[in-house]
Amino acid sequence: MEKGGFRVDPVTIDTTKIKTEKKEPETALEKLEDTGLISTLLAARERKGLVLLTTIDQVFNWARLSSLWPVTSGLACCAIEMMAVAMAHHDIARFGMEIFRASPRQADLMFVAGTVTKRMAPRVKLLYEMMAEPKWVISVGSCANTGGPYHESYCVLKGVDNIIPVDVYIPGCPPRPEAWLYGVIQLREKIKNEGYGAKWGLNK
Amino acid sequence: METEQLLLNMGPVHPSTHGVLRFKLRMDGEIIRDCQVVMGYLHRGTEKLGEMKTYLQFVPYTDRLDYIAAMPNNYAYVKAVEELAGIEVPERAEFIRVLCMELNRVVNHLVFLGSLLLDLGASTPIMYGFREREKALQLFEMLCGARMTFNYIKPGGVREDLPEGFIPKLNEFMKDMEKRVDDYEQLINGNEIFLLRMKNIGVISAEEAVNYGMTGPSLRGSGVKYDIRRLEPYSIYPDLDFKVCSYPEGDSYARYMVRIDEMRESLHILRQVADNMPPGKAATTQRYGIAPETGIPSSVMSYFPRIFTPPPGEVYSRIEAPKGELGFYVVSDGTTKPYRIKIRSPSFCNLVAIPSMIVGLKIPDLIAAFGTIDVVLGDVDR
Amino acid sequence: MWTGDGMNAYELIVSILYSIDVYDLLLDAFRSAGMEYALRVIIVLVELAVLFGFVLITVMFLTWMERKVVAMVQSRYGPMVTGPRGLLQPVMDGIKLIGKEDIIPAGADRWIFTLAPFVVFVAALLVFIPLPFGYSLIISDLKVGLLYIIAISAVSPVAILLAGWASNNKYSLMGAMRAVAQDISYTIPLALAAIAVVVFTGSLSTVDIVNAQSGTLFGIIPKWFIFITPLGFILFLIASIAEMGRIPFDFQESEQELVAGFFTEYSGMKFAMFFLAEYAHLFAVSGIVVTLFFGGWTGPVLGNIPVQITSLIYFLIKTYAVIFFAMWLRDTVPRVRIDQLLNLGWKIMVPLALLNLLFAGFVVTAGVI
Amino acid sequence: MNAAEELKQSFPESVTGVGLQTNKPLAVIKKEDLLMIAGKVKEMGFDNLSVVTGIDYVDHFEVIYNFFSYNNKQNLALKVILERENPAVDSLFSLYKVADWLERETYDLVGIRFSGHPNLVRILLPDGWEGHPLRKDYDMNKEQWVTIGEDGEDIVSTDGSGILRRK
Repeated sequence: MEKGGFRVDPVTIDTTKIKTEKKEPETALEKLEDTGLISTLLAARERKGLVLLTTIDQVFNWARLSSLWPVTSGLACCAIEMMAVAMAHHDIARFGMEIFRASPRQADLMFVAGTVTKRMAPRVKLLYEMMAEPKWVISVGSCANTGGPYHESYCVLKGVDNIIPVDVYIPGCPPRPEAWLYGVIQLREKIKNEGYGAKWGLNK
Repeated sequence: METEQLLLNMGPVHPSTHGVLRFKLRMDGEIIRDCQVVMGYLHRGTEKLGEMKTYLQFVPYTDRLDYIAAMPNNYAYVKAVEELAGIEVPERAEFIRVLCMELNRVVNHLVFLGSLLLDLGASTPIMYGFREREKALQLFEMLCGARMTFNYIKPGGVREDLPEGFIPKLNEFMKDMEKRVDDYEQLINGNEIFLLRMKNIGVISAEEAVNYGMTGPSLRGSGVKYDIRRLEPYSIYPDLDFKVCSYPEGDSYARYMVRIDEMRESLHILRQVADNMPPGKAATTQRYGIAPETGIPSSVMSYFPRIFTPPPGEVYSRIEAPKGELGFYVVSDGTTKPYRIKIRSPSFCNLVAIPSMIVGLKIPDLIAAFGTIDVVLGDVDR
Repeated sequence: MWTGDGMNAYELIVSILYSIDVYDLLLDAFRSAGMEYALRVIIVLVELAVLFGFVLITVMFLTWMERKVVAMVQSRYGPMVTGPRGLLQPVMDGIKLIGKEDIIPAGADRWIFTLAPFVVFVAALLVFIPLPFGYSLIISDLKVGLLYIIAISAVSPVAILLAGWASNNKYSLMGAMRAVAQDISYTIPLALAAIAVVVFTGSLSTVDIVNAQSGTLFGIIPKWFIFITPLGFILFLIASIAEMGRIPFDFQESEQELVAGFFTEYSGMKFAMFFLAEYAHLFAVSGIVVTLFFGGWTGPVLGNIPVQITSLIYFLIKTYAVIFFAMWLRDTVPRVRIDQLLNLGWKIMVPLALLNLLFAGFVVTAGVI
Repeated sequence: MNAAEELKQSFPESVTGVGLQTNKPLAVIKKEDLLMIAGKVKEMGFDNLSVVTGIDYVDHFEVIYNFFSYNNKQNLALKVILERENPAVDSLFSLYKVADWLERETYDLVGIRFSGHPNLVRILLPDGWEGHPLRKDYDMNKEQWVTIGEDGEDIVSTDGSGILRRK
């Protein structure tokens, strides 16, 4: 099968094998396993740290990922989409994120939404430094990621990661609200695997 | 009693400066004694980039000037280029362009309405405004696949013809929207607190407003019946029936009311355009300029060369964007790239008047007056 | 309908212990150890722990409720992902705030900066002491209960001023100044409107005020003070919303003007304290509105359910109705300007409150009620 | 007769040329007489100054003014030709207040000085930025970095170590 220069191998898929059987838990042990508690504890043990500390980690991580309060700092076009994400149609409040704090001290998350110009860059950095730990940064849109369409400009920073660390990049110009939500979900996944223990080198 | 004046920096990161504007305020307690506007935190060098791109490549950059209402930006630039190169545009394309622009005017005023009320402390109207905006954006998505930065209007026409089922959806939107505008008026205009905050705040007289170079709804709020769509008609506006809304008071409330009325007028225009949409091509089929042999296969823009060279010359062309007079000054030297592009943005010129409007008032008044000027920072800093 | 003296919560606990034959045993045990006072202390501590737990849970619920009510008004869902219908959201917010870095900005006055949130929080808690949650569900029936409430409410602006001044931030300072100006101009109409009620009851005790509202007026409508002095109620409601610092009167934090007002510089747990205090205050003030004007915990007797429980339920229903009104108001109206608010307070509300007082005096001397 | 020709009749010596800016009347005038002619233009009813901009033609500069009259619905463009070295022209601030920012912007990006302007400082770029970007000889490869100094003012330097993460 030659098509457009690529050779596509015919693959036969046995559909009968795909079906996996989900057994109803019967015994008490199976029921316990079904809740996922055991696997969680085992995973915690595998991290070779204190079980207690990792459990606290998990509680804190859960709390943190559930209440990410963004700081109100729109820079350019993407900020309008940030508003759209917060509005009724896409409703970021479902993730508990509708509390946009105007003061960076009380925020956990910064959306770098828009073009970071050379003149704005030290302000963005200052804003990031003013936020209280733990804090995360999502870089939104081509401009914040790499400079985007303004890459050749004389006064645009070529990527916000030149000045502050970034956790998640969302591409797009500007990204659709669905892409924002996907980015937020990626950040939540990322926070799940963080922790005090990990940070202090206790359960590495 | 001896008091000390407080120097307050509002911005560049502040909830109600609509982006990255900065006010340097000298405060006497709560009263503003002196106001200095500092901008440029979003200066992206668009004009310089215009000199480095071809005529067609610059169209997406215009989207990112006034990103709330990008269609008029597209059109203003394209109009300048068309005037420069003498390009004829089919009638259907002009209808589609006007349709897009008026729809975008509605969207712009919805965002204005929401963010103004949010600045005043009411958090709900913005939700309602964005609810309707989302419906309009779905229409734009049908047209060109983008929500905010369209890149839809191109020299010689529009990129794609109207998709199937667009007009019925538009009619549905308009039917819904006409009721909503009444709703907003009921919800907001009768509110005593809103009136207290808006009336007699940020007053500017007609002569001053003209002298400060204010244009668009902000100027019409001062009683000057000035609308480029009527004074210097372009596209199909001469054939359309609409009235120029203006209020004589010159305060924040008048500027707000002008926009509410304009939403109705835009819907009225939309209805006329949708009903009388002529058949035909949505883009010109003639070839313009001298297209150099580049070897680039033309796929989407088959009717129009990707690279073309308008004759040397200069042009200033203005349109009535939702925020005021948007003009492009384009100089061609006969090559494939513009020699110079100057953007006369409405937000920039409207903002000049702000310090004179708010000296002697308080911070909440600054926010109310600034909100009614309806500024987008991408447009101010370019 | 109940009249006459109820017990306070201490006596209620004692009587419950007594009715299950435990109190005598305990008393004997402590007496033989020579520590009779220790039992009293333990009971008081239990009482306070219950109150604190109640306030904490209420506050958490209120934050959730606020977000849900906002969402409802704005035609969206609100928190949904964390817990069923987002019920765990406030718990998560709390845990997260505990784990946040606690920043003391450079140039801030360390001690005052740290002290202020505690003062605000404690003041918000103290208001609950003479608040009658139900029949005999009151920590202490102070003879000057109403005066005590008004006095304690006046403490929090002082703490706000401390917070604003110590932050070394211009926005904080302006927020604090606004809070003080606002409070001074609003405590007066608040107190005057409350005094009109006192004129009717002849007592500052909250229990007496509630008892005075039992019974009916003309045999149909309940004898609540809202029906007797509607003007007083409106004044008190406006003044108490100003006192709570909620939209349309939230100048102390007004986000669009002063970023976050007096707590701009606060982070982590200290910020959480302000947050808690704000909602505790919301509940307390709503409770006071109910006590003064909606007949407190009074309501029809239901069969043989203990009156303590029904009265608590009535009180909570009424209080949540007032809270819902405050939240609804917050989502509906814009913010007024600070000088307009002060004008309203001094030039309109104080004269009206005095007029209302005159009316109350007239009614009482004429013996209408 | 369009407005530019009218102007030519009144000031035959100051107006050196009359033409068209595609579809708008254009008058080329001597730079010394700008203020006088602008005064006349304002008297003629042109109450809106739309654009002030400068163009770098490598060997000389041109400054363009676009006027519009609300009452007569007329357009008029003025053009002033300046020499390449130290281009300077009179400010129109006394006539049109909008010229304040428009001229500041032209000064900032093109580098044309407006004498008589009350506050001729950079507006879009920070103070201390080297070069005027819309000139054709502006060096696009030169990186300039901004840091914050006292009181939130900008400090421009070519050394990015104060702000960049990776050196």
